[in-house]
Amino acid sequence: MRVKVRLFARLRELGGSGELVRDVPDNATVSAVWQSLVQEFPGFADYRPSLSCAVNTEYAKFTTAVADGDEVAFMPPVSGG
Amino acid sequence: MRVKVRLFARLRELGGSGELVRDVPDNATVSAVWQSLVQEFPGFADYRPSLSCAVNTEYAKFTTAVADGDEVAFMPPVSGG
Amino acid sequence: MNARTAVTDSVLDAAMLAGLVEGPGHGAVVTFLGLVRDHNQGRRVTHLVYEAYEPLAVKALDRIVREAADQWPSVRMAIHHRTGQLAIGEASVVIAAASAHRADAFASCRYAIERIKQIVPIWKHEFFEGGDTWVEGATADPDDVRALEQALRIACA
Amino acid sequence: MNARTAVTDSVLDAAMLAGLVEGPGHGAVVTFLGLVRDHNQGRRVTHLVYEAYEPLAVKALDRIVREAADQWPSVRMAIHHRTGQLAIGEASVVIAAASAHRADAFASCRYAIERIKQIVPIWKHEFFEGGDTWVEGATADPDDVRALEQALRIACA
Repeated sequence: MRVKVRLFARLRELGGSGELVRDVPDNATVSAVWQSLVQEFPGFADYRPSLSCAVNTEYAKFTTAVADGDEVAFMPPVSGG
Repeated sequence: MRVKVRLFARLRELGGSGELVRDVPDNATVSAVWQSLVQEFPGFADYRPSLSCAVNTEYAKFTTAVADGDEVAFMPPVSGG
Repeated sequence: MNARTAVTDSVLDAAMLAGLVEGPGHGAVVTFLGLVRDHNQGRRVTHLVYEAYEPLAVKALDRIVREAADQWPSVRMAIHHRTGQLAIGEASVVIAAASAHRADAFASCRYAIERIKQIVPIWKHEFFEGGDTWVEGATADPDDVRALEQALRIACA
Repeated sequence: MNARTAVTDSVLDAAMLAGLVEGPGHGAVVTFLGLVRDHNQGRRVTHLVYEAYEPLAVKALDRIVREAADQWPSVRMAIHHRTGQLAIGEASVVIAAASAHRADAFASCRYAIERIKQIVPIWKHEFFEGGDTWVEGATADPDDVRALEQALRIACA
């Protein structure tokens, strides 16, 4: 199945784009999507402890399952305000 | 000697005017000015415990001496804001 | 009317006051507006009239600005207080406090409104359905250290 | 742009936000503006660029407005956050909180800015003399009860 990946801030720069489309195994979790990105972009690994994630513009957990067509977002620590 | 008396809010209403001119003895204090007003306007007496006073637009004490031409203000509890 | 402190019968302008205090080193501006409420102590308020001893009121506002700067050196503050007749929803007082960091802007702004209610010679005449009353709050005494400390406690709490 | 919450690349307007929340029963409106400072951690800042995950950021702002209403039932709040490039002195965020009494307006406004820094997916890219850096603050987790309690402690302190 295929998911849209959204990346922000420094992660967006490391990944070269704010929107990627990636094929992932059926029944993949957010965590599996992230692991595949870490393989692709080694600089991502450091972010795991401080990372937030969302599925379809709602905050999610790394154990959340993703479905075909989902938008999966990975967010470094926020700094609004 | 002669002083200008300024009254505010409920005191102004009880005194019938916001500005009075009164003759007071030489070397009178703010307290003496007040006492003469209490004789004139019995409704003033209740205000003594909660009253503030000023001489020439600076906060003063009731023991402050007044001089000819001074502006002596008597102020009920404030309620700005 | 671009003095940092003023007592005025004109409509108050919070944005203008914020502009007076903002500087390039400031990361935060907190403003407080006191508005005329349509009710008070169970009465339906129709309007208010504020009366001031204007020269002393301006000096008292200046004093509050100085006290705030002593307590929070990075803070720049402006305060305007309205007089005359005010309708429901109109602003009776505006405070703007700018500082490098937000904690000081919040604390000093809160401090200022507490002090205004303690020491500024301004009186509120409340008109409600069926009557009117002079509101009498605090006995003004700028040198009352306990009042100042109470305002600081509320501000920094 | 008269929604109570928004993420926008337009200039922010505190007076408009105050107008959105004021009502006849409100005696106090507190606004907070976050401004771009000309320095940060010893560096001379030239400008900032804010990036947002906009749909989730708006939901997070809505959540903060709900949390504030839960905590302070008389409070009505609006929050707008800016995105894109901002010059020194421009506002990155504006919060307006109206309530019957001033304590709630101050507390809820302070609470909101703390929560914004905790859970809203917006990122600050700081450009300074000699370089640039992405500021990384808090790991966003709206369900982190300790973070919420910390914001409440700061607000009501």
